[in-house]
Amino acid sequence: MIFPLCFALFVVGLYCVLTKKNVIKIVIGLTIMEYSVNLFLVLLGYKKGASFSDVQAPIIEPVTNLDDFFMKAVDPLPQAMVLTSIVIGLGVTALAIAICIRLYQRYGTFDISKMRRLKG
Amino acid sequence: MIELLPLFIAIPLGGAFLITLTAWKLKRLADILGVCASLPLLVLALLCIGNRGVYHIGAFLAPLGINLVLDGFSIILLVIVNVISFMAILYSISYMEQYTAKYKYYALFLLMVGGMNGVVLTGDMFNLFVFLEIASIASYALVAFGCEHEELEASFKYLVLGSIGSTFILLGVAVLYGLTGYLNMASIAQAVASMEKTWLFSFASVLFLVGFGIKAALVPFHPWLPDAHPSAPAPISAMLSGVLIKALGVYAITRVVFNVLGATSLFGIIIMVLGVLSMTIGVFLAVGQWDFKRLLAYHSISQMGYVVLGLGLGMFIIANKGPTLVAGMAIFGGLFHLANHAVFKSLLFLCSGSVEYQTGTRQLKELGGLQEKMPVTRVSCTIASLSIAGIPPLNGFWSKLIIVIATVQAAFLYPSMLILTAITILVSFVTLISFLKVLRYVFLGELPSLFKNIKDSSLFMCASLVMLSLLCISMGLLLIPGLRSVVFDPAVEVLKQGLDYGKQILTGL
Amino acid sequence: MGIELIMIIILIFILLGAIIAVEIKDLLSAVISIGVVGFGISIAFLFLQAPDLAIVQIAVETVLLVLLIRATIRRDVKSTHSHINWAGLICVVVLCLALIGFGFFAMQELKFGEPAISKIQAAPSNHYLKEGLSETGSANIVTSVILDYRAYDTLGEATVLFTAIIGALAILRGIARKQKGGK
Amino acid sequence: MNGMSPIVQTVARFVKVFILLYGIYLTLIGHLTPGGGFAGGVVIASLYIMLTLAYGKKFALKFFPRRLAGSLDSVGALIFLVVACLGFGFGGIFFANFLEKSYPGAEFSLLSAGTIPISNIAICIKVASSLFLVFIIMAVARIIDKKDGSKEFKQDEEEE
Repeated sequence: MIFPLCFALFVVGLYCVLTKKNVIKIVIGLTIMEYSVNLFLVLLGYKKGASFSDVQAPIIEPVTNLDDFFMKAVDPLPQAMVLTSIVIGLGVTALAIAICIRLYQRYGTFDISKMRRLKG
Repeated sequence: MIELLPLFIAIPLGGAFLITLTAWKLKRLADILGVCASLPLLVLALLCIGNRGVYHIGAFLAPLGINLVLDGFSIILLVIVNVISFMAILYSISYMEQYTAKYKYYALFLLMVGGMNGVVLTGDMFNLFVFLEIASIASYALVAFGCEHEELEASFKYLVLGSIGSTFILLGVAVLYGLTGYLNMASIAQAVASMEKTWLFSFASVLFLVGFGIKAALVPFHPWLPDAHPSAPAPISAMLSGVLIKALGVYAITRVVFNVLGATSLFGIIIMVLGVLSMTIGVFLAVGQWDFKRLLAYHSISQMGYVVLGLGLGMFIIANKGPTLVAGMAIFGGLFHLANHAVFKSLLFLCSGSVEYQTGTRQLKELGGLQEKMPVTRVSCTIASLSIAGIPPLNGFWSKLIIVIATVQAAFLYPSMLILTAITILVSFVTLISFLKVLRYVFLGELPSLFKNIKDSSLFMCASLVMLSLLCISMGLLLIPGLRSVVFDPAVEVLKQGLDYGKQILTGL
Repeated sequence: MGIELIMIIILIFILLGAIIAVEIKDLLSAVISIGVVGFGISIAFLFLQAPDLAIVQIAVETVLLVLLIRATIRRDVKSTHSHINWAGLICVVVLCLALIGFGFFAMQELKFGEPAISKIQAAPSNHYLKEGLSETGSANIVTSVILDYRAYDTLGEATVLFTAIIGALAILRGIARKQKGGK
Repeated sequence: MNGMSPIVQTVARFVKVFILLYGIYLTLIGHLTPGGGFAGGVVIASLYIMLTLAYGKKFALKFFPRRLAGSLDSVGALIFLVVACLGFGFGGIFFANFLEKSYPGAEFSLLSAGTIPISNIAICIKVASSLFLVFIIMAVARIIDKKDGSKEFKQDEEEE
């Protein structure tokens, strides 16, 4: 039930990007899509134990003994991927905001329907 | 040779970091660093033709760490990327004088080249996404380098569509990881071979097709290309349509579909339909254009349709266990056209850049009679236009001929293929018409008054134009010895192997 | 039972925040509800045993909010109700519904609690968990994956941030063209 | 951009040391507890952004000028690349973790993970300076509404 909900968040972002006329709203839609893919990745890696104490973050303290750490720990690989993809999302959004500021300076408005200089 | 593979990524990234660190004080240092970063890349790419190997980064074997894979197919892309980027850097030494902050341009250019080398070499799905993101972000910024009205709007549209594509690709990688537990392409290929195809698997392949389709500007996702390419500076639009949509789009689709997801006949049909659609719609949109660069941009969509048609045909035949000779012919035609298109399309964009640099305008109606004033540009533009239209001695003709022969041979098995041959010939005829129009309006006719005093473009621009046109001619007459046997046949072998590419990688090539 | 219920509540909370961010007229409140979505996701990361990600997500979220507010604060123009082209809207809605249907149907197969690595023993993550400490010496397996097993990814990622910053600087510079003045 | 009320400034001055320490702590302890180069870098970047908001642009630029941020950005990335290429030199492979890793008794000590702490520090420098650079560029760029309605885009000290 959880993965489809996360995918619904993705489609909300896609809908926002495709239909909204305001430039900042499009950037917001892109951020929502980035967030939903990150959440989807971390959801993939979760290992459900019987109770809360049965699941552990993939960090070894001096106290944990190794063999049951292997049984209880969550999958570290999606977390590494998400760490990279969060910063990629930040980079793309920073560039998009830079372009929006420059567009506002050139066109005087955030509304994409008024920016029809391009023909064809 | 295999130990030098990481240099393909270390040199451009190191060059870009150094340029931003040191080159803002003295202007010439940026040019020097730019050229001396891309020259060794060219030499390295030519050196590694003909051999293959796997390089495990960080000394971790295949499924644990990331490995760089050098096989026939990635060699072709490596050579194309580095040849065209060296020519574009040479061209932009004098072309970019009209922009400020030139060192930022060089840093972004080298990062784009590093990103493309990373995409072509990597053997790991998530790494493919990361380097694809580097090349795309660098090209978003480069399209908007001039900060004019059209450039900013085109770059915003390109950024929005590009990051929708990237998010689809990341979701596809996530779903594949959910299914197989691996990120390494070779291990995924093996896991997919033994796994029954559930709905989730086809969902992942749809995600990949949409994501890479947006990057390759195939027809349903092409709106960003006709806006982004004309408004970018000339060397950047040469790189964009010459190399970027190939390395990020077509290479990624073929690598993922052939070697990771397994080629099924449904894939072949979908890709062939996309190719045919791109061919026809691209060329008919191009006929009505009067802006030189926008016309070239629409033509790249239609020429990409050729490449995708060839590869889709090969995939369809392999999936249906058809005669492998015909499949090999179709794939060879597609790859050869990919290489040819990279050369003559970037040459055309560089010619349009030098025309715009001298006259200041891109509208075909306002140009005319430039033949005496700009001899070098005229000669190279005629060579490139004739070869894109497919005139016999030049390279465009041979690759289109091979694709047509492949469709005819395939028509013996599946009679519906004859429509493909008819469409291919019709589209190449319409391309010929529109390029004769370009030659007529730009170079023949009377010289408008205000272009009296223009002279031909400077040394560096002419040097790269001449080199690219020589390459165009030599590839056409197959003068380069062993072009087919050394370069293209291993690539065709790699693609024909399909899924057992994974076994080869894991057992050490 | 516990974790699944909590996750569903958080997801519904995030979904509501996203829908508000999309539909609301005023730009500034749209940006604020994006903050809601981001912080909701970082809480979800905490529940999914990913403390690394929760810290980075909160910090990146604040920086992102500051940038977004910086871009909208002085130009707080309400998104004017321009004409909606119904044709485009309908085909987008149909496309989204098709995507949702296909995705929901396809995603039934992924069970929430059983990751792929518990089914496949040869998956790399099992190796990371077993020998991570001894091979890389770092107790935090996520950091060992990022900086040692897959350090090449992190080089790519650092370059992505570098490219984005240089690109933003190139776009936001004062005078873009010299004497030619372009077209 | 001339800073906020004195209350905010005093609170900022008091809190500034703790945030900087927390950022450095997160970076250095990255391989033992959750944290690492990214988290530490972003925390330090948000410290500078807070100072710029509290004290106004001129003070923050004097404290961390734009030129220094730009070069620190590339220096951090270069250190990371050099660490990778050193692996090429020593260990023979591109990203080899060549430094001595778990020598006996160093299970959970600070320097127990070879090149990981160095790369963590490099990433922290890079992330902190680049995020601060982006914020300064966007904050500095004032858009002056000219008479004829078109907006002129003015960067302060142009490095042209």
